[in-house]
Amino acid sequence: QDAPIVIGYQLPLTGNTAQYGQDFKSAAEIALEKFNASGALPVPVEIIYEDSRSDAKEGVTIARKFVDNDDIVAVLGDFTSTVSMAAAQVYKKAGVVQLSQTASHPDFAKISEWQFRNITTQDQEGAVNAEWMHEKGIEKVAVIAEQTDWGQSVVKGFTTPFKDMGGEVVFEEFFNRGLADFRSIITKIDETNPDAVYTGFFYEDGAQFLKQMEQLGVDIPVYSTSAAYNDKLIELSGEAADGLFLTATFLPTREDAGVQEFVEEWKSLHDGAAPGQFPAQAYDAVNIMLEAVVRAYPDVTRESMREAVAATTDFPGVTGNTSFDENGEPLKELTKATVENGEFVEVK
Amino acid sequence: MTALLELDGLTRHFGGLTAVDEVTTHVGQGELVGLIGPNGAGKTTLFNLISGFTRPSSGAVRFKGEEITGLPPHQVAHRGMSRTFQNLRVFPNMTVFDNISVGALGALGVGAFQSVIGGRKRSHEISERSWEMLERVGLNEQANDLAANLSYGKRKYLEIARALAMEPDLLILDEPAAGMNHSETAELSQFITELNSEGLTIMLVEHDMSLVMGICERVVVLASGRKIADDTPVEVRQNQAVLDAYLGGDDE
Amino acid sequence: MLDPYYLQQLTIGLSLGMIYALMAIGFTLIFGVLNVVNFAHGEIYTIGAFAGLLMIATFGPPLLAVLLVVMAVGALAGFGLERLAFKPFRRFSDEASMKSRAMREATLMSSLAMSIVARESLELIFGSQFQSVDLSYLINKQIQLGPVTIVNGDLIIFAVALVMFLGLQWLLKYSTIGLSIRAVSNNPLGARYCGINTDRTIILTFVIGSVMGALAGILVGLYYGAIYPSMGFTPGIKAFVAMVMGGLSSIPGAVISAMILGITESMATSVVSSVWADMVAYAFLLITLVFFPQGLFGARRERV
Amino acid sequence: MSKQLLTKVGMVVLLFVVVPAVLMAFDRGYFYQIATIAAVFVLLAASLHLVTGVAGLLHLGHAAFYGIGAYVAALLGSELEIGFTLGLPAAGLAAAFVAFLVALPTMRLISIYFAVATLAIGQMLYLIFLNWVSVTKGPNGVLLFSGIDFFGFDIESEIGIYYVVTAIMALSVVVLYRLTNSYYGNALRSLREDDQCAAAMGINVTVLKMQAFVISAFFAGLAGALWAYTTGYISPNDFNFSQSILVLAMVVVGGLGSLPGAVIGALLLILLPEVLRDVGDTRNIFVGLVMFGAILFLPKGLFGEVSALRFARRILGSGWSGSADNREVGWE
Amino acid sequence: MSNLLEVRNLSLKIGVQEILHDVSVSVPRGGIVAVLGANGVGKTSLMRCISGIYHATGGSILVDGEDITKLKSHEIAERGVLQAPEGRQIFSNMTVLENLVIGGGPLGKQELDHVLSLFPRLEERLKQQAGSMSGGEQQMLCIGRALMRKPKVLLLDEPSLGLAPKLVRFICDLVERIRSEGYSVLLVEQNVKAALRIAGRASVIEGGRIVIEGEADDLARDPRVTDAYLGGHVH
Ligand SMILES: Nc1ncnc2c1ncn2[C@@H]1O[C@H](COP(=O)(O)OP(=O)(O)OP(=O)(O)O)[C@@H](O)[C@H]1O
Ligand SMILES: Nc1ncnc2c1ncn2[C@@H]1O[C@H](COP(=O)(O)OP(=O)(O)OP(=O)(O)O)[C@@H](O)[C@H]1O
Ligand SMILES: CC(C)C[C@H](N)C(=O)O
Ligand SMILES: [Mg+2]
Ligand SMILES: [Mg+2]
Repeated sequence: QDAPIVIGYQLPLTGNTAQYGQDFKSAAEIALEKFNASGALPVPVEIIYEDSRSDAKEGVTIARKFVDNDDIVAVLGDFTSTVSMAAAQVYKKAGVVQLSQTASHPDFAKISEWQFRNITTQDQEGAVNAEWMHEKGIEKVAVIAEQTDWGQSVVKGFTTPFKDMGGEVVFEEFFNRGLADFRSIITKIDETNPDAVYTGFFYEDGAQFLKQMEQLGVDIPVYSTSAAYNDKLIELSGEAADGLFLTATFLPTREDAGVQEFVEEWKSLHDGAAPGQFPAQAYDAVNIMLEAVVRAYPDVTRESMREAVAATTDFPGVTGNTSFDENGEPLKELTKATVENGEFVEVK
Repeated sequence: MTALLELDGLTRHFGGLTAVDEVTTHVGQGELVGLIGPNGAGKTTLFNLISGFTRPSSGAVRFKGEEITGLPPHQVAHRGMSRTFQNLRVFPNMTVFDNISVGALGALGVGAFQSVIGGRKRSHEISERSWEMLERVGLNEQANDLAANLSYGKRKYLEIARALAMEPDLLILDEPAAGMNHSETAELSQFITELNSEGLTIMLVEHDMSLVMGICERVVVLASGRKIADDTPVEVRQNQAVLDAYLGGDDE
Repeated sequence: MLDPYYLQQLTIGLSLGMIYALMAIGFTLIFGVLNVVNFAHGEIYTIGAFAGLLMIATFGPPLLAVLLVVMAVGALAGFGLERLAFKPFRRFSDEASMKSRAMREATLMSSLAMSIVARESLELIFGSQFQSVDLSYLINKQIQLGPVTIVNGDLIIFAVALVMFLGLQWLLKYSTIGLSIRAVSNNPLGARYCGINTDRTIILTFVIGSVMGALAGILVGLYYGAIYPSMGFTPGIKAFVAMVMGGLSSIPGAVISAMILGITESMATSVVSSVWADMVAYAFLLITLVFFPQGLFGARRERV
Repeated sequence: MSKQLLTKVGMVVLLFVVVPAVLMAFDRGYFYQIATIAAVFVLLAASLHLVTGVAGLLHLGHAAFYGIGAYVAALLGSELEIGFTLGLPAAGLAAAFVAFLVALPTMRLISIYFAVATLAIGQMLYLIFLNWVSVTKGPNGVLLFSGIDFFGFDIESEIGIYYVVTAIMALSVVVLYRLTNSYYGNALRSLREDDQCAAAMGINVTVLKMQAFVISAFFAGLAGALWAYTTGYISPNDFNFSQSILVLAMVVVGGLGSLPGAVIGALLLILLPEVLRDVGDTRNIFVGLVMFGAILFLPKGLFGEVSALRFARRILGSGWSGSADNREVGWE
Repeated sequence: MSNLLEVRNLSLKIGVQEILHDVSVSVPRGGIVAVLGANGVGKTSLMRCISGIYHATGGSILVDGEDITKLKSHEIAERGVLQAPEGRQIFSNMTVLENLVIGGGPLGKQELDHVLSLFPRLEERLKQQAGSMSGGEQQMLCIGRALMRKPKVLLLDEPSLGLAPKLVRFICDLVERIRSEGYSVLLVEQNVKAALRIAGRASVIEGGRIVIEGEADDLARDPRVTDAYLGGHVH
């Protein structure tokens, strides 16, 4: 029996963002189990998970630890761009391929040839949303996003194409993630009388925002990104979520064998709840990595893994097809969705 | 005799209460002056006014001919005045020696820079002076004990030693003999006279008449914030106003 | 006549301030007694919210019953916290220790340690995400008051805060227990000489303060529909700031400061970007301290 | 005297010979990384020790000054290509300068009022790191591609970085040690004990507090620069309130008022989570418990000024049987 | 059972330091007993043991025949043993009135009037913050507070400290009056002359041990006492 091929996965398993990391781990386990059972390779693949707590200090330390472990041929993670980027310095120096399922910092993939990500860029999502609103005749938009690197790119990714189409951005602001009370901002947005609000938030902040919109009786259509795509958004905000528009790369309801297989497996592990955008993102990242392992086999080294990951084209994941451009950025297809009667439905 | 300290119409109100009321007096170079008066007469407040802990409502304080009214305590201290407190204030979690060294430091300058590079001469000077004071008050055996573990009386001496380490020109003592028995008080009287005979000007508040009447050259008496007498001990002892307000009947 | 926009922002600020005040009241009570920052108060608040959540999820009783259970849990948590994180440090009563900042900072750290343990445990058990609450329990039903919109939760929180505030004021000013609490806070050694059972007084203070903290937790949790393990962090900081701004041991001071903070935040949001709202609030705090170095209602420093 | 010298030599040998030798033997970048981060936090804790441990001022915003240093070093490096040799002192000075500015209105404050003022200052600086996007790049953080250039030498290797960071840390700690174990330290301690009384001794309380605050910020700034250069990427969250509390915890757990205590505290709180990594998701609970235990059993810290030894002697002396009557001073 | 307070063979160790050895003192009902000694000999420590602030490492303390050695300080206070301690320990940021009310515990108005009639200065200052009072005023407050509970045994640790001569005399009279009302007083005093005048019996402590013990009048004539504490001359 040959020794297993080992991949490192750094992710927040404790701390404030643990819910995301725990979901990633769960998705990765599903993917890995399926892969090892499929017999695609004569040797098993193993993933080592390390908890970074979304803390840069720990992130770099883990990176070193992974780099030191000669068995590890490639790395997945981290969750936040901040930690991913700090760790990236280590992987860059040591020459280990790093694929993050979520790091959305504009410079992340540019750090070196070793960095990849499979999350859509906001240039892509913003453009689709802008187009969508434009088609509906929306002219004045208020834009609001969390104050993170990702939020910054949400705003930029949307406003540039939207203005190019002749739209007007009447309000542009950021908020600190985890802000409990959006009422002041909502009142302020209402004051500018926009036709729609474009938002960059995760589902938790999203639920707060939508609930408080309703509470204040502010009735403006809300558009958002795939980051808000999670059943928990609806669970937390109830009827307030109805009428939310968003783009997504992953719809658990999509009639696709791969998607359904993942969704079923996930539901059986999570009391019947459907997976959101992020776990799907992680599921794909792991599968992309596994596919790369297959491609590189039997010569699985750090170098060959980088080539194999870079060679990913039209990988058919649950979040759509993924290819990497020369910078390690993914190119994806986006679907439009909305919330109707407490459910996400695709907009055709 | 030139006046080292001059108080001119010093007044302090607290709300409706006038704690110190138009007090004018002086302390000459090398003098040993006592300040007495009933409880709440304003003695401590007067000391606080002189040493900068309380701002006067009106009036002026002059020290060595210079007006120091309203200066903050550390600046007053720098000009050569040091004091002790009525309700004992030592640095409880520091050793006896370190307590005293703070006094020396205040006078010689704190010196962040010297403590890192060089500064040997200065630190030598500080430790010399601190040891000298320790020995003077006989605390050298307890030099390394925490001040908090000293008994009340020893802390009194520690406080005095710390004030002396500043090598002041004027020493202000607020009830130095409180909590001491007769023989200890006698010892203290001796110590204070000795200091005074070395040329140190001293002003003290005390309720122990054996001390005040025994060693002071002049006694100022306050009652309800006003100065009611300012004279030699012998005269003050016979002053009817003082007898009524303070001593009451025969004194022991 | 005020622009309805500003009126609405002011209302939001008031409601925000009320929420901070709700938490600050219990916090100030505990601080007042022990002169230590209780870093675990935020966790008491969280525990209260989670206790309520569990009640709702398993039994679905009327809101009042939920609140009563939460108060009981808060009392228990406060008792436990005192025994674990504070009591052990009271075995040192020699003068050096009593005056030593080290001792005070030791309890500051022991409460921090307890708060870490509590938060991490909650995270381990429930996960760090927002918990789903039965939406019918949320106290965010809209109420229109002329040009401004509020929710029923605002009224409930106002009522609870008012009752807590008046109750505590009465307790501290007129009851024997209140006098003992203040006496212990002022001079624990002196209190023992006066025959006050300091141990019991301290426990009682913790219990009362924690009941209030837990109650604040569930109310705010239901107000926002956001219950999660680190929910106590931000309100904890705000309560701390409000307490100090008010002058440490003054409960009216803390309440007024909490209101000021809330209003400053919402007003700032209407002028500058919301990311800077806290900046304005902190700047306001600093300015207050420059002019009132002992807080708005703080006791002056003792005379020398 | 000779014993002191021995300790000194011992420390140097430990830091620059033994630790690297051990690291070399394992040849693990991981250990270097931990050692380097530990060194940064030792410096950070030592700098806070000056203000909180010695001068007794509860400082709840120390991470912000650490952040200023990191930002200055990183921005100088990435934007102006000013390297480590100049960036390091610039980082320290910038932090000190900002500390000086904010100290002007706040140094009059005492006790918890001071603490809350520093909390506000820390939060304000954090908000600036996060939201002043045009200068700090806001949430995007700053990428610093250049390595350490130390007076013309380019230092790339792990061991090289370890040496540079440790050398700077050691030097700074020596300076801080001399500051606190001197008469200057006594002056600071007198502030902690009784500031009014210190004023009566001719000590300018406000200025002294300010000095301590500024000096401490200077070293925190150095630590920040070291952090920026060891990770190559910094972002606002590295300098938030939790980090301030972490550093404070280091100073207190190790023993308030003692520099070795602060050093040990920093090592403990950096190494412990790493050592406990195999425990799994519960590891932070253990960190909390260890912290609690350390405070409970050594209430004046591992190396507290008001010494742990005295405490130990007391326990042993009176036989800590746990019953109330055996405790000489009980609150029961 | 004539001794209201009885301290038997008390010893106290703090760390390695032996502060009290084998100290025995007894206060008869309606008697005044003085404890004398130089600074730092352990007088205050003895008082603290009686009030339950320190826990003795050996020996026992009885009040009215009941062993209180192991009781907590508030239980001791409930048994009528109250102290005006060294350092005063007043509640400095509460008002004078509040200080007295706390001292009164379950007792109320009547005692308050009694105490205020003893110290008119306090009556003038009922609303003043205790910490802002003068040293002597605080001392009055401290004694007044102890009296608020109608103590069976009153422990006074240097009550004359910081008081003007007129008031010292007043305190002496007060102590005698309290005794005449049937209370017992244990008095630590540096003003040896005054103490011996009012006390029935007295003990002298040196280095944590009782070295002389006897009738106050005898002690006042004992050269060991007069030399050491009265500056050699007898009154
Ligand atoms: N900060 C203050 N606020 C209010 N009243 C004050 C303050 N400081 C002093 N007083 C009052 O002023 C009067 C004078 O007090 P001071 O302490 O000067 O008296 P003293 O002569 O030193 O008395 P003693 O001999 O008892 O120490 C007292 O009645 C006191 O209550
Ligand atoms: N908590 C403590 N820790 C260590 N030593 C102590 C403690 N309490 C008292 N001592 C020591 O016990 C001895 C007796 O102190 P105590 O205060 O009882 O003396 P005293 O007779 O009351 O003196 P004074 O007349 O000065 O008040 C002193 O040497 C003191 O240093
Ligand atoms: C989409 C998000 C998961 C991106 C993440 N917020 C980040 O820091 O990059
Ligand atoms: Mg006085
Ligand atoms: Mg005594």
